[in-house]
Amino acid sequence: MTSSKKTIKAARYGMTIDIDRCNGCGACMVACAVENNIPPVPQGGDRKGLTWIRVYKVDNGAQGADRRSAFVPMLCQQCGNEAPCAHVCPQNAVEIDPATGIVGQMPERCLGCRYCMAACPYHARYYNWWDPAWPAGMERTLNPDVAPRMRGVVEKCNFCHARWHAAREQAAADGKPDTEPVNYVPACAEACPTHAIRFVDLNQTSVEGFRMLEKLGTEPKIFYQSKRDWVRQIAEAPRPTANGSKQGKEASRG
Amino acid sequence: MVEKIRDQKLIARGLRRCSTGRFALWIVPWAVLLVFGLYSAGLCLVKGLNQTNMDNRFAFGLWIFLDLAVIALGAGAFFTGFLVYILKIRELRAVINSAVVIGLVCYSGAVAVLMVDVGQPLRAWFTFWYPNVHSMLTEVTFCITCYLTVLAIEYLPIVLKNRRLQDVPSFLVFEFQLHKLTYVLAGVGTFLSFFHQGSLGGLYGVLRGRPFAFREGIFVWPSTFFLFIVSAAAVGPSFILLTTWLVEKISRKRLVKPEVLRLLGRISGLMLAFYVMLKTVDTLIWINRTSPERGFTAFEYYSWRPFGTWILFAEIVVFGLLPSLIYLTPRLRARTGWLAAAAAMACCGVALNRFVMTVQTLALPTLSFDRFLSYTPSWQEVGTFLAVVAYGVLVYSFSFRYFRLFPEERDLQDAAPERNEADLDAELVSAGR
Amino acid sequence: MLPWNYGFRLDAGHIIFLGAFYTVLVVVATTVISAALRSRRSLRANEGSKIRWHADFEDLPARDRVCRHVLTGEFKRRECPNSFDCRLCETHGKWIERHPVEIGEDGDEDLFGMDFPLDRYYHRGHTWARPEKDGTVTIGLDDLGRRLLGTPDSLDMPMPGDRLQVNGTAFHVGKRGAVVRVLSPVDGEVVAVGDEDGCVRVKPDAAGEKAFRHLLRGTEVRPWLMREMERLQLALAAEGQSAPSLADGGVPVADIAASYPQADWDAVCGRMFLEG
Amino acid sequence: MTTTRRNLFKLAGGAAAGSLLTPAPWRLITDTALLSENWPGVPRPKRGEVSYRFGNCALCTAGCAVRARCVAGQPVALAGVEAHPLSRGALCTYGIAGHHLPYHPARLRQGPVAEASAAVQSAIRTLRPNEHCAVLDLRPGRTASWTYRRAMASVRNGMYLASESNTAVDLASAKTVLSLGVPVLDGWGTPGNVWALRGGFHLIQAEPVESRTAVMADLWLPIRAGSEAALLDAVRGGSASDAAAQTGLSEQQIASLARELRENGPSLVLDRNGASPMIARREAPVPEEWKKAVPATQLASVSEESIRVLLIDESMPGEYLPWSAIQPKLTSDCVVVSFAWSKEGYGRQARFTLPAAVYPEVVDDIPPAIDSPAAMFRLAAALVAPPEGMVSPTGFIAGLAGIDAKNALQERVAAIQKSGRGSMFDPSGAAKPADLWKALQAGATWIDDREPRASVISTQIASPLADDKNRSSAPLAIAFSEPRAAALVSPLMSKVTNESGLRLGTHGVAIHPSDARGAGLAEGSRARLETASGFVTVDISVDDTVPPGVIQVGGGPDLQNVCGANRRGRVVAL
Repeated sequence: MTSSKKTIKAARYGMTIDIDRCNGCGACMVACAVENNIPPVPQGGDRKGLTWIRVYKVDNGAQGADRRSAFVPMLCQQCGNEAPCAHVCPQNAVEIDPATGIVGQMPERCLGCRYCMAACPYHARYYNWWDPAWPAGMERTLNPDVAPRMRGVVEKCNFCHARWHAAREQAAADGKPDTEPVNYVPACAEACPTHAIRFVDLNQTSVEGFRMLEKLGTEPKIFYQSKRDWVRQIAEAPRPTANGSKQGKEASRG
Repeated sequence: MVEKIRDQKLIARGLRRCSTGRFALWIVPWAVLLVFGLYSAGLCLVKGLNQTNMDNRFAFGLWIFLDLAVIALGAGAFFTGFLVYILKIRELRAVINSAVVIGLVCYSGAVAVLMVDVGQPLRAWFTFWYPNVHSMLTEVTFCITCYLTVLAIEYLPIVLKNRRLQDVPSFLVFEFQLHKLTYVLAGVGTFLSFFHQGSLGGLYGVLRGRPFAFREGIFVWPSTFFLFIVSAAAVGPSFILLTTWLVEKISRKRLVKPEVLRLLGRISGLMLAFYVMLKTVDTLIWINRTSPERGFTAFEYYSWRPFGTWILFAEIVVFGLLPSLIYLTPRLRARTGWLAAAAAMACCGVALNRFVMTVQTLALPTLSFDRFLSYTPSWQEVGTFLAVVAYGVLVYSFSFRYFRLFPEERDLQDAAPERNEADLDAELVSAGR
Repeated sequence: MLPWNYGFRLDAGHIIFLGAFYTVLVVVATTVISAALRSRRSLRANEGSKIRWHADFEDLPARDRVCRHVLTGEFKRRECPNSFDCRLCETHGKWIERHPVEIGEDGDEDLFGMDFPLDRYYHRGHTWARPEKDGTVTIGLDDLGRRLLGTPDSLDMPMPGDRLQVNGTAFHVGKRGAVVRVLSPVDGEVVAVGDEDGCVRVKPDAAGEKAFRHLLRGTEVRPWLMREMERLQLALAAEGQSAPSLADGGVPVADIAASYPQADWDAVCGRMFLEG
Repeated sequence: MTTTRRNLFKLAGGAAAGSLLTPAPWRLITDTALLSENWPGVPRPKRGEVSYRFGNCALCTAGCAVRARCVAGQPVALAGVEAHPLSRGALCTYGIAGHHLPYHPARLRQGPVAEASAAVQSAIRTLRPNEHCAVLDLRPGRTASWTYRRAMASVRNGMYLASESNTAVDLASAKTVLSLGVPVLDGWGTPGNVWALRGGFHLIQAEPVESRTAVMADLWLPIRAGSEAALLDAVRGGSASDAAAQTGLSEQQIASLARELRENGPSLVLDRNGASPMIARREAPVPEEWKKAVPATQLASVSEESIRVLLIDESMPGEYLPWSAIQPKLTSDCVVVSFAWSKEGYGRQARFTLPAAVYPEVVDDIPPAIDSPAAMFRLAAALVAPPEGMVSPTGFIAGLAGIDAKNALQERVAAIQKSGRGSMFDPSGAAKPADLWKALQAGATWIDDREPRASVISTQIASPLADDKNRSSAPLAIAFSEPRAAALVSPLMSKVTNESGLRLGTHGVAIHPSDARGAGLAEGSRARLETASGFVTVDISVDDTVPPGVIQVGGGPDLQNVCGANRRGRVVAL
């Protein structure tokens, strides 16, 4: 596999997410869980949950009738410039694949120190607080291409890396140059009924849009798009609010 | 039944210790606490960290705070060792043994808690196996494990000096030879401590994604690296001072000459003053440059209750400047009470600083639509925390009872208040003529 | 961590980091190992008792480590650098060349009601050594020592043929739960045991004044003994006992232990026999 | 030399030390890392050869085309079918995880079949003349529905209860759509179709809560809960001032709304119970001999205490009729049998609840969705085998009447083929397959030709609901947040309900912080939701996007059951 990696011309996979097309249905979250064998967590609500992509409901901060909301899918932003998480992992459990630019997480290497979670400004990393457990019989519906993670390790979005492998093998089987896994698309992008999430190779196509917390200099590869000014502003640093009441909303809804 | 057990033979000759029964009475509550703590730690190990109240946002909680604080307090071991063996400040020999025990307790406790804190303790050795040398945590892990070994070796002579063990010639000899080489260990310990105290600070200073903690660096290390070293070195002596004072109060004995405490105080005070200066400069740079550059204005951090600017004030002025002033004012330093108070404040200060670095950093939201979170540890976490405290008290109590932690103790207990050494000599000399 | 591990890169970072790490390991290991080797060596060279004395001497309170010339008032303050082995001490050598100790005429000397004959040398650990005509040396407990221990509960004497070292353990005496090791005043080989009670005949390695230079004699004895009485008082006082003070001319009774039943005799004897 | 023990020790020690210099032991340690990879307790997914099977999602009438990725025959992932003319590759949140339903822990696995049939038969035998044996069909318009009607025709006093199913909405031709709290963009019609047409119409969402549809609508009118009727009157020419007073909108807003509906036509008004205008939709052809079946009866028109036997088919989820509306129609000794997935829904009220096979275990046809003007015929393929002891509702009911309905589907398909009407969509690409039945089983869809001019029926909408007559004094106005009632949802739905709070779960309700405080409730606490037609235990989530005085309820059958007929309710802390 490493050998074939050398033959592949480097891609920089990324996404554009059109917030104006996202109706917050959550199909991406479920599709992701199905694809990546993410178990339902028994308790702990949204703070001990496992969902590699999470749709936040955000609003313009106004009250009453002027309040307008939007849905923002947050997944690993696949930082392009020395990802904070990869930089801090004590045992190289986070590795950036030069062939794809994907920030990969190796659960079988992970110690569960959660330093990477503290380092991630996007809160896109999730910890297995519980033993992975599915209702009886439901293990049969697990995706054989992805190994379920054990308790006590960190996991996160890896652009459905298994699909990347599958697509490349497919391409090879079809006699296409395996340098282009043509039909490679992560589950969330595939599932999005409104096509708000689009998966792109940033080396092939130029995209515009804004990125979350750009000033941190992490160079995310997820580009968000919106025509609404206030939506574009959410990418900036926090809007200070002395009482958490406004934020209290996201407390309950995403 | 307690009377049956006579441990007097184990107690160093000429040291007066309370009866076995009373000692047992002192030990039992701590032992109970320890057992409870071990139970809760066991729960976390067996059932997993879902037992804690940590979550994806509060990936670190009480335990990391405990580790950082405890290791900062334990810094007394390396710093005193450095002063005694490298700078040859002989007065401090009076507390070096005690310092070593404290250090051992702190570090072993911290490592134990870390083992509970990680999700896969059995993979702890991966850090050594596939080290990512750019990670501060790797540095911490390596240094702390090494230094713990060093401390254990430094502790060995103290144990071997126990009266019964000394009867075994090989122990006696080994202790003698090892003691002669302690200065090497002290040197190594200083080197290691320098790095892991620093990298503990670096741990948060490098978090580019967390502008509240992020600091610009010198070479590969952020400024917190150096701040932590200085603060640890400043508080180490204070903690030794505090513990010594406490032990004197609890055991109702004079263990060291007041001069020693004053010396500790002065050293701590100087370091503390230096630290406060550095910290102030660092904070100003952070507020005016580092943080804004990354799109965050500093006052936002303090707009979240309860973390107002008061916390900054408390950290730097109340628990930093104030104790150092007390230390450095001779008139106050002369009073043991003031010394102890200052020491306590200094310790609180470093604890508060570690708290801010860990908990507040994680509580503050980075995404604009994210929210400020609060976190209260579960009883299992608290239990584990208490286990470390109990463990420390127990180890120290036993060491104090059976080993000679304070070499001056016997002299002091002889020099009965009414007749002090000087006029005794005079009398003898005259008698000699 | 090791070249054949996954993800091992030989870049500057690794070299510096792991280099430092391994250096530390090596240093620590070497320290411990060398300590072990050294102790092995000194055990082989049975320096055990010597080291024990050194350790004990280190543990003595500063006041008990003073030079013999401080006792006599010749020096104001001096701590003995040679752990009471004046044979190694130039200062002592020079000093006694200039003013040699005058030895009083033979015969018993009564000091504070205790019997300290002048025909012998006294060790600060309350033993004496008396050169015999046949070149052997008899060593035994001095009077204060005897009174401290009274009639011992246990007594383990060396066997003929055993070697004794200066400041090494000569024999052990047990009294009221306290087992005290009595320091030997001379180097030599035991030839006979107990022809006088509690005494040992030793064939010394060296003869002549130099061999006994480390021992007290003549006029040195009184001030030393005075100091010893003081220390005894202190020790007893530390035990919360009112001791026979020199002021009221009190004389130590034959069996001091018997007259202080409450005192922690272990501590007292330990102190008096210079045991750490 | 002699081998002493010492020498042996030396040898061993030397060997150990020496081996440390070889890679062997270190490699060994490295490999032991693999141990922790397959940690005990972590399930290992079964491998197998991968195949793709096509079918249609039966979770709602949208019946989106599904491509199932199967490993060794077991579906492990569902995806849409891009080329499908109506569903266009879209699958909703519920549909994507549909293949988990058979393994839901709350699923019914056995039931008192014998007792049930005995009881039913005896009841039928002793039917009094004014009493009925009724079938309540939650998803009318299926072949199974025809089977029920046929069966009821041959049972004494047989009756078939169902809501109107042969009406549709012509979204394609609409320019302006006024939706009165209808989740137009969140599962109301066929998601793919609605999104495809979305560019074509101007969507005005009048709804108290900023729902997912409101977020995406061109205009959101935050009206007061329960004032839909007033708004509608106003735009139909009623007085704008009253409407303004009731809805809380300004008169200008109402005026401009009315103008837009008038001028930017054709306009369409949607409401939870219907739409206007609606068009009649031909049904897919059925065999002639079926035609002598009983017609569908509306529950409202049934006289009180006249139903002696009630057989409820909730094996395919649909709109739950509130039990409070059903109960008065039942005789005191009524035998109620429910065919269901779980104890949810009518299971609580029925005397017998019999376990029915769940999607995707049965082959069943899916009636066309409300947004499809043309009839459709497609099958939900059986991707996995149902467990033992499942009862087929059609089998049971046909058995009562002594008619044979095993091959009803084939007969229907034959009739369709005979009619020669319609066109085919075949995911495998064949334009006009020879064997329609095979093609349909393989996931094909038969689409009827549009009638040249479909008759327009204007259904009366925004009708006052049951308890509005006796204005309930309950403090909270009910607003639905989830599109439809699913008795079972995939366990993975916890991602959107518990683990992110994006949607409300089957027992989730959301209220404004002030109301929560008033009722002494906090985020995540359990409470009792009470309406005129009963109560249900719910999980509270506190959300200040819900206006004060409104309770937003999730989509579980229990909630539908309790809230369906009511506009007001109250929450009581448990």
